[in-house]
Amino acid sequence: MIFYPVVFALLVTMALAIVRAVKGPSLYDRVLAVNMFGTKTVLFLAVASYLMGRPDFLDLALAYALINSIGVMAVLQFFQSREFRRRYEHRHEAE
Amino acid sequence: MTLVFGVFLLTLLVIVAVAIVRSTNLFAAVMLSGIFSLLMAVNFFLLDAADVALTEAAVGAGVATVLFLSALALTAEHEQVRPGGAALQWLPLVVAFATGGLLIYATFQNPVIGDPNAPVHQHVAPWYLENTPELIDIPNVVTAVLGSFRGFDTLGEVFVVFTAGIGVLSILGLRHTLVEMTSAEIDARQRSLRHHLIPRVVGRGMVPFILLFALYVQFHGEYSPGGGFQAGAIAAAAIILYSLLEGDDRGRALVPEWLLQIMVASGALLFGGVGVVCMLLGGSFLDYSVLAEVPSEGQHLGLLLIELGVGITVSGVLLTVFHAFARRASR
Amino acid sequence: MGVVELISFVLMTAGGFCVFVGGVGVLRMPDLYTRMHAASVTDTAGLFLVATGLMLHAGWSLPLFKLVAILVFLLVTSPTAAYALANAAMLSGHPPAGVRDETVPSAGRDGETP
Amino acid sequence: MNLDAHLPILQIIVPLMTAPVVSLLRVPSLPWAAATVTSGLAFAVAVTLTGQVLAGGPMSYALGGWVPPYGIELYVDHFSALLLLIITGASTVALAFGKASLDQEVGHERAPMFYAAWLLVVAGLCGIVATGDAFNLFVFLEISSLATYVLIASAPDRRALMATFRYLILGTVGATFYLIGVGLIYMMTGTLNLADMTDRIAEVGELRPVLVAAGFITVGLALKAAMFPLHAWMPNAYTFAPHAATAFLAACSTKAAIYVLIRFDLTVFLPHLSDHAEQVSGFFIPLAVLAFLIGSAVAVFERNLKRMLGYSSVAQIGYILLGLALLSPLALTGAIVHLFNHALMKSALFMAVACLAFRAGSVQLPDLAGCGRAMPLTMGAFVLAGLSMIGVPLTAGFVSKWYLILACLEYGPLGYVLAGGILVSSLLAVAYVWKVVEAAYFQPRPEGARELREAPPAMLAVLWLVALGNVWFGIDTDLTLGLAEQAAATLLGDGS
Amino acid sequence: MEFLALYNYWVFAVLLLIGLYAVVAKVNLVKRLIGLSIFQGAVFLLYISMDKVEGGTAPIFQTADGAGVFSNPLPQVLILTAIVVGIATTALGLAVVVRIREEYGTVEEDVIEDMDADS
Repeated sequence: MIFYPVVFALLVTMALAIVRAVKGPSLYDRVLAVNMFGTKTVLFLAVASYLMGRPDFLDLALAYALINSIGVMAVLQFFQSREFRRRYEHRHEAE
Repeated sequence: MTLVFGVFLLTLLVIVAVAIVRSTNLFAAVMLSGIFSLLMAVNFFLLDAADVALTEAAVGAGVATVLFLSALALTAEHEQVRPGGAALQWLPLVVAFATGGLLIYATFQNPVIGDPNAPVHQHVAPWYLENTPELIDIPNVVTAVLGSFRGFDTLGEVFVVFTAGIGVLSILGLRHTLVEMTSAEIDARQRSLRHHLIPRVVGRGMVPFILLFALYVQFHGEYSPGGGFQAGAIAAAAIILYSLLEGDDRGRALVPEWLLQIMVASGALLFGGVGVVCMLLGGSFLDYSVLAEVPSEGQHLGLLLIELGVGITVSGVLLTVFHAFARRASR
Repeated sequence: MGVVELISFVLMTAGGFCVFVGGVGVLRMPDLYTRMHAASVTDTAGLFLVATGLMLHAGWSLPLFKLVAILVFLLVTSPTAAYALANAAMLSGHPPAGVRDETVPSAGRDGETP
Repeated sequence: MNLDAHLPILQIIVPLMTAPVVSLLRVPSLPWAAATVTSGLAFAVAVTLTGQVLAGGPMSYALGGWVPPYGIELYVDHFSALLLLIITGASTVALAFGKASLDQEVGHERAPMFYAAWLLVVAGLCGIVATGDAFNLFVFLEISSLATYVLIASAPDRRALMATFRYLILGTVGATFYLIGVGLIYMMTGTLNLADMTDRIAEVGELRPVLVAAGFITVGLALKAAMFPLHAWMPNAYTFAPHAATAFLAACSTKAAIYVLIRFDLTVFLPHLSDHAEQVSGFFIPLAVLAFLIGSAVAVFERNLKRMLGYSSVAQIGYILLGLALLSPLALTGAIVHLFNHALMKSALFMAVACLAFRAGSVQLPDLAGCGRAMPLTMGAFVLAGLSMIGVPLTAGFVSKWYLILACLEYGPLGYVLAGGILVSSLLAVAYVWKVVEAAYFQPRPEGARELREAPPAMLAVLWLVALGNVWFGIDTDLTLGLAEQAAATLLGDGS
Repeated sequence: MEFLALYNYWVFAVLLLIGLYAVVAKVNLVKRLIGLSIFQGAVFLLYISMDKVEGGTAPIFQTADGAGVFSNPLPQVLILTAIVVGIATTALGLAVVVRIREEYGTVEEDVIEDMDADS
């Protein structure tokens, strides 16, 4: 089967990404790991739909490819609003 | 061989779940939940549940992460660590282990996974597979069962979503605690990610494609994985992306709140209305066969309309919920 | 196995290798920015190779267009996400390893709150 | 179209479909009016449906025209008809009663959402009772639960939020346990239709997944029904919900879960699972006794009037469970009648409390001292309903307790102990009702307390209607006992 | 392979255990909701595991007459509904948590209990 090497590589990489997500240490490392895990999922779904003989299920991979970016943007927004909150709280403490 | 992949991914799932529970940083827990959801979806896919995997994609990767992050931004990012608090608590542990142990005890008499002779595959399910081509005449049996054979469940599902929508609106939407901020701060919050030029340009370019894909999922759901719920979630995700990039105010200008409220109510009403029309035409509730001369065409029409209703309500509710949280943040 | 299949196999295996290298890089590199570098460079290459391999396998059919779409979207969004993340990390005062910056408060360097 | 045949589905979709419309109404008072009218309409449907069931036996309705077990079936028999009467009736009286009280607590801004959620609770509970499909039941369970959370969270007190959260967590755990149980049964039988499940479970009744499933379904529903010792969420949820909503929820939200518990245990599990009868008795009898003793005892020491009544509900649920656990027609009849009577007395009691809170602005006993003279009609209704709860002859409460005690005495030596337990618990009920009476009539109004006036006539009229209902159904028991006896016979398999 | 044939169900039980522990033992309200979603996810796995038929494929016909071996569509339909119910519950729960934080200034349950006991 021509797909096995790539599938194995993807699965191992997913595991590695999980290790990074669990270890951290910073929040950004975790976000990086999640994002990377997301792209690996897209690839895995694409390959798996051929592996399982149903290439019409590439829709799923496409859906993930489109939606994956939203998570990162939400994280960015979260960091930003946290920054504002911190400044705001800081200003209050100063008063 | 897919079985081995499945076992590997399921093991990862357990590891991630343990990591989520152990982490005291809630942001990390939410990120890991995102991974949990992706793993779950891959497992669903390997177990032949393409529709469910698509739903998990739209919900888990798109909407749930955004909701949890908005809530975290409004609450706290860390669990408070108490002296001795990190230790396992015995009573909950015993309860949990008793429950899990009981289930594992039960599994040894479960039918083996994939066994075609298991009772699940004998009684009702084969009837759906045999009769869908003739009665409903669409390739996606999941959509047929979801929309027609068990359409009443789906009606209930739409109303669950509707309840959550009005619930969040009632709990968060109306009473506000005012936080004093300088106008610069309010301005900065409103601007959102507008000053991040690259993400903004790329993200804005993505929005129409995501919407287009949502339409495809909505109207192609009878032939491929998808349907109203997935489409609604994906469409909502597109608007959420736009709101994240351009600021919540512009997002709300794009789809104003009065429109959202009408969407929330009208989708549910459309679904129920189709059922009532079926009754008026002499069938029983949700019996789409009476909608056209040929029963299977009636089924097609009915499915199209109810899926539309589902899609409208779901996207309306998800956006309402998102705005309710986001507006809290910008006050 | 035909020639096209063979090429497809080689491309996908090479893609798998790239992806794997990226994974190892993310795990082994010393700090956030090098990890990010490892991830995004190999990701893009791996993605390109795997997708091309699949396209060859797919031949001239509808899935081909879906694969192209997947490839294009990921090629656009993945570096954007990496850029945005690096930008956010840098702006919030998360220093690269080995760079001494006295303006960054030391409390922010360790642990979960950069 | 023939409306009569469509009655089971109308029962659900009338409130369900009105809810989205109500959520859009922005004119003050209009949401309330629409909800009340709809609820009244649902009650009318329930009455007609009960008439049909009494005349023509159980009704079945195939949704989408698909024959069960392939499609979803609605199934209404005597037992479910009684429950439908309770649910729609309690909702209608609580709505008709509660306008002023709810305006005060919920406000006009939230009113459209609040009343839409109220209708969704009604529709969800009716769906639970009317459906004949195990998974469809879960969907309606979730509709009613989510809508109930919205109702409770609408109260002005911040503690309502914590009560909502606890209820949300425990309610979801309960519903998920139920879902696990249904999944395991589905795995072994391949069907979700309750009647079909009953037939097919016989073959696999010895297997572990089914036995474990029975356990999960029972625990999950017990959690939803606030059965002792899983009642932790309930007193606070009742205490902090808007007063009129409490009158509605206390009357019927736990009842639906008990209904499902009885239905599953008696019709699906009991005939086919080995040792199930012993398990039910051995498991439920001690819990039921503990429930009514501890529930009543805690109520005696409670100073918050609503929480006192909440603990009293824990005790009353104990009585109902005892009726289930004894597994005799007499006991089951008692339990089912008590479902109805308890709804009657609790909704009267909580409405009286709502009147007191409306004027006094508090439900703490010390704040209510001396209110008996200022609000004689309200307190009169409270005392009447309280007597019914104690079980004084000529009130509704007496009928069901009488049946339960008869069934206990029939049960054998242990039965005397159980009957004694019921009497002790009733004496405790005398104690806590007396505590309220004493505070209201024999204590002076504290210095500087708010001036009290009698509640508005609209509230009093409905309150007295229900309070007199307690007397009516204590004397004329044809309807309640008739339905209950039929239901008990069908459930225990003697009627068919 | 005999060992692996029930692996999905064991994972289901273990996930359920982990989720239930988080729901019952944690005092942080957001964490409890996360635990709740793991708990519900476990149930999804139970249902989806039982739909698999060896050698079958997803129940979407590739030919007009529906020939071929297909997995069971019914659990998938049920779980589609259950996922929706899950996200609805989570959204409502998060809304309540946000309001709790605004009223009490914290989302730790024991702290809130102390504050309620004082008032």
